[in-house]
Amino acid sequence: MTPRKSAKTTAAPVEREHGLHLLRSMVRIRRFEDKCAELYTATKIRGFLHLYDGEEAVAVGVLEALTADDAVVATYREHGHALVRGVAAGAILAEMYGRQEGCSRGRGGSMHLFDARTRFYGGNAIVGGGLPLAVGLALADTMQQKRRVTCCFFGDGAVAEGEFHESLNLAALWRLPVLFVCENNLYAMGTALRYAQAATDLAARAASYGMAAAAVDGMDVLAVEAAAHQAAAAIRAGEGPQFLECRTYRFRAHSMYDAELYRTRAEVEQWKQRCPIASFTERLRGAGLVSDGDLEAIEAEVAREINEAVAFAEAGSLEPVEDLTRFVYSERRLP
Amino acid sequence: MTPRKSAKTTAAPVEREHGLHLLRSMVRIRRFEDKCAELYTATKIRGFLHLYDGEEAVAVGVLEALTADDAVVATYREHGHALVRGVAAGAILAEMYGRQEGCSRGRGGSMHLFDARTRFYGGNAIVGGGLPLAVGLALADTMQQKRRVTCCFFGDGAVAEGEFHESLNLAALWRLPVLFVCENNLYAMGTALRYAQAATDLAARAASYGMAAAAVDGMDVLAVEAAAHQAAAAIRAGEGPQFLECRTYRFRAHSMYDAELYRTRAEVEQWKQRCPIASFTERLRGAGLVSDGDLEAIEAEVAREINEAVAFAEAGSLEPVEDLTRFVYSERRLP
Amino acid sequence: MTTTAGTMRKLTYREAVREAIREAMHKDERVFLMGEDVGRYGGCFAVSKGLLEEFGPERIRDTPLAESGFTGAGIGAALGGMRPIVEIMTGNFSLLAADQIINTAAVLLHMSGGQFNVPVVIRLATGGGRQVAAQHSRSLEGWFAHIPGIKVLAPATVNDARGMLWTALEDPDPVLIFENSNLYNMEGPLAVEAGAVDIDRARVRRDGRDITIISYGASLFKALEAAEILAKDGIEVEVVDLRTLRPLDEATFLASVARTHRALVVDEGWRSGSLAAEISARIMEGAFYDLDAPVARLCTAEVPLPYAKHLEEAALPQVAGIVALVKKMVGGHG
Amino acid sequence: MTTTAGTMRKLTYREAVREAIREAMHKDERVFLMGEDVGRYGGCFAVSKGLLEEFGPERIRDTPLAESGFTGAGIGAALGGMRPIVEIMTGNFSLLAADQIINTAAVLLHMSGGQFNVPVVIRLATGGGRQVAAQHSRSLEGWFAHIPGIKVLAPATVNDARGMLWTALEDPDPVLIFENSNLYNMEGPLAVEAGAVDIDRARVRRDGRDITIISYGASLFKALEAAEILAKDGIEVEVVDLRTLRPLDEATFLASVARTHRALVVDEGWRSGSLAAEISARIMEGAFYDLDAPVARLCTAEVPLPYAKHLEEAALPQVAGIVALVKKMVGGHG
Ligand SMILES: Cc1ncc(C[n+]2csc(CCOP(=O)(O)OP(=O)(O)O)c2C)c(N)n1
Ligand SMILES: Cc1ncc(C[n+]2csc(CCOP(=O)(O)OP(=O)(O)O)c2C)c(N)n1
Ligand SMILES: [Mg+2]
Ligand SMILES: [Mg+2]
Repeated sequence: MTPRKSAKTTAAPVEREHGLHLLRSMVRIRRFEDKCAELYTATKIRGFLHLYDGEEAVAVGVLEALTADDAVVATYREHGHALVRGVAAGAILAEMYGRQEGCSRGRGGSMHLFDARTRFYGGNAIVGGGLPLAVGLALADTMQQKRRVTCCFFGDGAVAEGEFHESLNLAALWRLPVLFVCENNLYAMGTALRYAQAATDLAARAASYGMAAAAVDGMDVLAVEAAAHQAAAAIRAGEGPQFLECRTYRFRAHSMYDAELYRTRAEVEQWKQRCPIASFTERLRGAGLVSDGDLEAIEAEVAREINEAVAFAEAGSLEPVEDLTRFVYSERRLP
Repeated sequence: MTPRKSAKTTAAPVEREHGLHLLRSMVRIRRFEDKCAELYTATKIRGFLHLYDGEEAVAVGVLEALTADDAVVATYREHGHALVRGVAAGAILAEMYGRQEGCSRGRGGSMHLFDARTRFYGGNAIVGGGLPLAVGLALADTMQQKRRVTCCFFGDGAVAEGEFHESLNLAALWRLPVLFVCENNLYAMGTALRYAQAATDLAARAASYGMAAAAVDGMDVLAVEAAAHQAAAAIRAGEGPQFLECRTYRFRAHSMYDAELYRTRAEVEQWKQRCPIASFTERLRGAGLVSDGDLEAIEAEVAREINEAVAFAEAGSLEPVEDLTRFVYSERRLP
Repeated sequence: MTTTAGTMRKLTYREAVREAIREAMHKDERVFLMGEDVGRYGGCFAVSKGLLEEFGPERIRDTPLAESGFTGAGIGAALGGMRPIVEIMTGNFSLLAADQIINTAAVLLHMSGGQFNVPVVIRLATGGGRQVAAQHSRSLEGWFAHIPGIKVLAPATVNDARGMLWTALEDPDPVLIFENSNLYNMEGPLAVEAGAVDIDRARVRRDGRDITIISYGASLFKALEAAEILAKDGIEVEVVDLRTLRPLDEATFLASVARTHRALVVDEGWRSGSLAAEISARIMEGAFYDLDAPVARLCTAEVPLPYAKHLEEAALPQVAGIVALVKKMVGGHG
Repeated sequence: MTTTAGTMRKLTYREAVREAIREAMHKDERVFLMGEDVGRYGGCFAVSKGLLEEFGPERIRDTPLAESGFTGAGIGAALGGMRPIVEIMTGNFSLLAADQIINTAAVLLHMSGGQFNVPVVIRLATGGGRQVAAQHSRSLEGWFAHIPGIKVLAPATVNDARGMLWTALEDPDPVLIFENSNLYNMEGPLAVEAGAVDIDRARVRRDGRDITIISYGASLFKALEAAEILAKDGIEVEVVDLRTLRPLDEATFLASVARTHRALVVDEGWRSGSLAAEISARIMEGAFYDLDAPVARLCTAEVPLPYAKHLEEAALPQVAGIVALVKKMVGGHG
């Protein structure tokens, strides 16, 4: 099986409402991440913090293809995914504040956002660790004859892990409804893909397991969305797992500790020229679909959402210390 | 990179001496394994015992391509490899008797044959566990500018393990001198390859890592030998790791506990028609290269070797119980 | 399986586990068994023999050799509403799945602030004594018992082999069940009406007044055998079967030690960092002033298990060693 | 790094480890460093920063994310005549390499009847307290100390961070070095002439007569701080730094307990099955009749470490908790 090569960039115009929706989603992520960086510097957020700037088109485009019934498994760089999936910004921020109003009660922090309502299964900080989990969720769906998709995000770095291999084989062997989304931002911390993989065409590698695989421009939200829709449709049609490599770039450091010794400023600047938000804005503008007023409205709306989220987090409360050992084991029996 | 497909069966005649040598090697393995089975029934050998009947052409053909300086990493089904590599039959059998004259002092048993003199690094009973080790041995050679080959044997079952994936990628990425030999006997215990792998062309899978890979008829000792020579030559020429899939079959049960519920007698019988020893004998005979006298001489020689091995094992002694906790840590400092 | 008088019947530990699986699969369609060679091969210890024919390959699911992958898939399937029984052939291979067990199963409930519990059951064969050498002979149950978020069971009797599995399946959290492979052929009585059993409490398997032996799994029977022998010398040994290694039911063994004033822990783990150390420490903390002598441990010698029979036997706790140690302990400060 | 008077200079724990690596690489061309982001990134805790420039990418070798693969490759390279230092970013990720460490490195010498030793050094960051939550905060050093065939070191001081690595590299067997990540920024004195140190013995870091606190790694400094505070109340605490967790030097702490008659073990592992349990059990066995009171343990609460600062602090052993516990122990039965 050869990979479906770069699903071609849709030149066709997008509906205005949908265009605004996609743009708004990406802006929400960007502004949210900016706020997190600021709050980290202000020591309101602690621990590890991994931001998603530059990669917004991936989460936004892919999650468009899911329904409320589907499941999402993400990594430690998952604020954007949680936001777009429908977890309240306030609950996410409160989590990073360590408040019990946080989406994981303050026990998880930035890397471990969870939300049962939206079937958001974390927030996994073990590289590659989410993949077997996604396989299992999809297995459960198959065995229960539920036609749902489990969407699993992971980085280029995860591809080297044994768990990647075992998971892709299992999913392909059992034809499970998993949408594997590789966020290939060219680096795993400071290790460039060429130092990590003998064969750097990740979609081709995935195809070797006998599953349909495509690579797409991860800086183009419409291209990502189209490819994700196609893949999700194939899964729902019973064609088994699908693999989507989204070629993207992270604009910020790996985490707040990273001195970025491994790449040049020039390289980062070059990629910033391809900012998914700026380029999509231009495209919408070029097609006469958005006005400056629209953009201002989006920014204002997002700013309000984020301000409210900050207020929510600030107003949050701490879980009583007496409850320390809760949630190690369940407090009730199961049905 | 696409796999070099089935290196074609050599129809060219083999030199008489070499033909006899290959035949003798295969017969040594077959008779040795038969003796082990007998001794197991007689409860002289205990624990797990995995025999190699039917697969002799693989070990014999591949090991022809190695020099004394090269290294071998094998599995728990490794009597044949050890024998052909030059570990004394007596030392192997004494090992299974649990005698201190055994090649691992009786501490390893059938699954853990080791021999420093022939650079035989085990005898690993964790499926896939030997692959990272082989990568490391080859890395050491590369860093020390030693032009040696590390030859790593493993089964079709190991291909599903994460360690397979991590090892192949590392070897390809660092262009290490590893000869990966997959003994594809179609089953991992009772699990047929098609129930274990979504994509059952293992050489093709290996090629996806960016290394040269070939599949060869593992029942044809000359074909295996030719392919191994070619692969070893490529490694010595600095072309990086090579992968050889040897398509073979095991005539006996997986181990002495196996009720063989998962395959039919008919299937086994069919494969026995392709016995590597019988077919090679016929070929030599057809080319007028061996006589009945030669065959009798080989059998007599092998019988003598095995009888002596049994006598050696029987005469072996037990390590004193007081030494129980030796070899947990080294007894001397290093140079 | 042979039926004996009244409402008891005799069956092997292996049959008990198989019955427990069968029964669970009949009762609850969410239950399925997954692991290497559980189906077509009939199970590496023949535990699941016949189940493929009864339930089909969807629910008796052979997996590739991919311990992390299929264990993680079991965890995910549990999250997704199923009740998987994952079989890892032996505890030794669980080292390949340690990431999924410890980094995922054990922490999801906590990291999600209580939202996602993981009702997976993982069965593993354990123990030495079969001459299968270092890589196949470890007893890692005590080691896994260090990890918060999982429960660790070690059924010793046929009744527990049958009953604990069902209770484990009803547990909302990940449960590891270590089955000592030396027990599979052991026959024992089971009530025809036998049902689920608790997994919260240790049990006194024999009453005695002179010393308490605390053990579990296959070692339990060595302790009981030693107690028989010692009884002939007038030494009355109380034997406690831990049953559940995490969380530990310390109340039961502390109460026993308070009665006998002496304790010996017999544990197939290596001595340093063994579960036996934890038991000793708990007695130190909870029954120090009851003790007439220091708590002793009889564990596996600190060596990877050798293949040679005489060395392996010397490495593992044995009845004779228990007898000798108890005599010394009771005689020394009687 | 700043030079102070005489033959002492001050440097951080991080610098000490870096110097130890540099020195080893200069002394012995068989030594190399391998792990995720040790090179181009500069090391995830900046330990190896600058070494790539000095030694090049062959010897400061960035690896893909493949813990089992590259740890196994380190083991193989050691077999092949090299002296690899494998860096696993944190102990948590060693769960992905547990198979290679335990099923291979720990048993090869034994299974081969003494033929093949494995001189690999594996460095791992460990410890909680940095609000990085459950999957990044474990202290697994005590847990690994259960495994025969490996040695486990836990350097606490700058001097040990420098000296133990070199000794570990000279050791013929696999050595795991757990570096508590909270220590990397700690400054401490080092003799200009400082060389290798032993890895066989525990050390008394403070003399005292009333009670012995046994600890290691970052907790050692909490113990020492508590001892300072307690001294003001006239309680003289002896503090023992274990340094090497496997094999344990019990002679040193037993001798101390024989003098003080009381002991507290402070250990960042979870309590059940902790190294602290082993220490308690050893004291039970080796100094029972010296004890005036039961040995106590202060460990991490049995919960995956929470992100929220106040909960994480409550979960970990702290100075105030040590002080309170010692006061109770010494006061209670003085
Ligand atoms: C198993 C494991 N090894 C190492 C790490 C440390 N680590 C965290 S993120 C990361 C890089 C991952 O890169 P990639 O998968 O490409 O994701 P990205 O951060 O680029 O989104 C590493 C090495 C980890 N969290 N888990
Ligand atoms: C990691 C691991 N999982 C499971 C086993 C149990 N086991 C031993 S051999 C074997 C089958 C291996 O099949 P394959 O790799 O094809 O080798 P073959 O026996 O056919 O030569 C299994 C499952 C093991 N030894 N190691
Ligand atoms: Mg990346
Ligand atoms: Mg096979």
